[in-house]
Amino acid sequence: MNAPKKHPEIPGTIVFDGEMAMKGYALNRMCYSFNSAENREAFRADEEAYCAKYGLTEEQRDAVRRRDVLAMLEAGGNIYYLAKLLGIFGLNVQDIGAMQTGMTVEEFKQKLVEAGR
Amino acid sequence: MNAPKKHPEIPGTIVFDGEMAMKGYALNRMCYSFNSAENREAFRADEEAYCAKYGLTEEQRDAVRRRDVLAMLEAGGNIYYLAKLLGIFGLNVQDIGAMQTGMTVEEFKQKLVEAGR
Amino acid sequence: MAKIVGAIMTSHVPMIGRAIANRNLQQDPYFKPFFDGLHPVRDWLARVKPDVAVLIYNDHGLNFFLDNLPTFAVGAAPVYHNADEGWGLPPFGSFAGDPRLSWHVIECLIEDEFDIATCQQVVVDHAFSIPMLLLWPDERPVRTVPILINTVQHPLPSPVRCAKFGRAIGRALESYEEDIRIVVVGTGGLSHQLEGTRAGFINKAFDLECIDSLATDPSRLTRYTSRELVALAGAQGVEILNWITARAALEGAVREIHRNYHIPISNTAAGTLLLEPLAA
Amino acid sequence: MAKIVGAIMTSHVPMIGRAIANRNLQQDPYFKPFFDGLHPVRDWLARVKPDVAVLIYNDHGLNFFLDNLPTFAVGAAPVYHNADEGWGLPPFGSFAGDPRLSWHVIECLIEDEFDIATCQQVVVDHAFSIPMLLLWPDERPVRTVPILINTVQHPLPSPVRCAKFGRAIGRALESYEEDIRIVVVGTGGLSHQLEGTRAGFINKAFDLECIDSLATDPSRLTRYTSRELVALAGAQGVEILNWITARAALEGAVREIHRNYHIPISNTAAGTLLLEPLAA
Ligand SMILES: [Fe+3]
Ligand SMILES: [Fe+3]
Repeated sequence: MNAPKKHPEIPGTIVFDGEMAMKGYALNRMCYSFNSAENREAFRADEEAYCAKYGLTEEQRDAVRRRDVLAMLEAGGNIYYLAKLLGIFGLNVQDIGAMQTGMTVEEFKQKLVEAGR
Repeated sequence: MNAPKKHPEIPGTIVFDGEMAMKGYALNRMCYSFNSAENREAFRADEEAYCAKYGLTEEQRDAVRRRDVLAMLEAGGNIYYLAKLLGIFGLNVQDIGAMQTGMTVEEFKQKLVEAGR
Repeated sequence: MAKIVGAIMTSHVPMIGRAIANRNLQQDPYFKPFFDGLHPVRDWLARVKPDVAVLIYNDHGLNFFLDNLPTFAVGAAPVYHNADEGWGLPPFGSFAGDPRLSWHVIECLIEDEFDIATCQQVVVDHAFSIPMLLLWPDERPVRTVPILINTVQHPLPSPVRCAKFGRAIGRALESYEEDIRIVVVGTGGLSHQLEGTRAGFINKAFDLECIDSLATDPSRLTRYTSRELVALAGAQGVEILNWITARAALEGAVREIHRNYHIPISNTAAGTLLLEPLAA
Repeated sequence: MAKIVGAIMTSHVPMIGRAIANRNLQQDPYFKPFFDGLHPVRDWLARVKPDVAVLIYNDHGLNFFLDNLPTFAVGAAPVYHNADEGWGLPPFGSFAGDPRLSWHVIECLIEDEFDIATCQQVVVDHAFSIPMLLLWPDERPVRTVPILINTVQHPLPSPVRCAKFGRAIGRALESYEEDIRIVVVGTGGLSHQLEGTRAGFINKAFDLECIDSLATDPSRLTRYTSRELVALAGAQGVEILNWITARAALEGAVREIHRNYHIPISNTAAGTLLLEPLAA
């Protein structure tokens, strides 16, 4: 084979490829640690210290501080790992669906019901 | 392909395949922990407790107690992981070569020099 | 010799866990259309009584991290524990393994030039536990072999590669010497996307095309690249790779026993498909 | 475009580390025949000045455990640290990565249907650090990409599969858009065996056959199975898989620049081979 082609953009979608992985490693590594309840507790107890321990970039820390999912993704966060962090914030996949699309949660749920019609 | 053939025996050699891996997991997991100096220290401080913590089988514990490399291999130990345990006992690959072949270390070294002639 | 009795494909949406923990919810209008689709599958299982389930699924960041993320992995443990994934789903206990069968599969796959990772310990996530509980709600009568496919980190394996992998899994299982009955289970999908401004994306037409293709002509799905699957099925809809792989484990013509499709469970189009080899 | 300037194969026996830490030992009659064989290689490196070294080697139970042991893995970290392996070799510091090149290689290999694990963090062991220090004793002028092959847990990949993998690595490197010069380094071997009553096994005739084959007709080595390599080269001599893979990265005819062979270093027959593509 030859050099992989540049892939076409997919609207509204950041594909988590090598480019994003390079950017996001520190953030994703922190989020992976949240499989452990003890680590989730440590994050809750001192969020800034926990982020510092994992060496988050300023962009990543800022996105986390602002609970801004789209900014976390831009900063290289992978949704599978981010889901664990977002769980700490009490946000499930429908909450973050609404946040990212600028809807209320009820509107977002309704949109999904309508997709089935 | 069809069912993998039974492999011919290789004299004096235990091939570390699935069969051995199933047998040796606890022992190998313990040995893998010895990449950490702290864990090596804990083993030195209380060998029995450390082996118990990793759930070694009686056959494995006995082989470890007796510093019997061939018995460790029979019990499913993999040499790459065992090397870390044997290092704690102050044994390098030439020492264990001698032990396994029933030679003195000098004889074992001499045998290797002669292999080059 | 071992025999593959069928392939089941089903979704593994975490929200289903709620209706597993609280069975009353299965009669709730939100969950009922999905759970009703499982009864014919459970009836079939009660009839064919498989000894082993081979689960083809993707880990969601519980067992694997990006420091060592395999494209394909095969579990070879005596038991698999389900664990806390960090966002609130309670673990559903443990599942018996079949390490001897696992090692047989591993031997065959390496011989067939699949560069799998071998995993003598695997913590299984909801993509394994939820389908197990959907298929066997009351008991755990089967031993299991987990086979994991990377859907987390691009580049993902292509549909073509997954189909080849599935066929090799099928050959491996069929060459096992013990007289056991094996069901292959592909989990995940159908269309959904959790992240980005396209979150909530669903593609009913494509999902129905997928189900039809897998039932009648699976080669139609291998025209796509994995990137195209992301575009068509959503970022997580790419879990259809697990369905493609499981389907490919069946050789020759198949009989469709049952299908079900319902939108939505949580953010996801939920589907179930049961196929039986015609020769069976 | 990137260019592969050559392939170097060399042993990675831990005992060599002693003569790296204490250079006086390199004049000792025990070490001298091996170290003398490195001077022509260092001269060549000083002349061709590669920018990147791709190291093809096997982990010895430092970075990987049996819970997730990849057949083939590719590192994609900005830096690789050498670490304590438990039996006394002092670590040799850190080595710069080239994550952009790593990801290019990963993209190409997955597209070519190699089911690699991707590793955004790798602790490198003596099989990486010792060859690096042998080739560049005084400075670290190259960026690195580690590529790992399982030689720990059978079934191992076959020589045929490794040769295909090596050729795919070569194609991937040659398709990289940056104008860089790349040297491929295969480490390990030659014949040796640490465990069992056959410990201390050496097979000079087979080692010389391997060196000849790699220099003149590498396809001869792909007749063997990995089990046969264990029988012929010893349980650890199977590290010749790394040499086979590195050699296969070179396309077409090659020129032999240098070879060296000496028994023993510790329990091992130590060898070095430097090949240059004729087209270069
Ligand atoms: Fe999923
Ligand atoms: Fe080695």
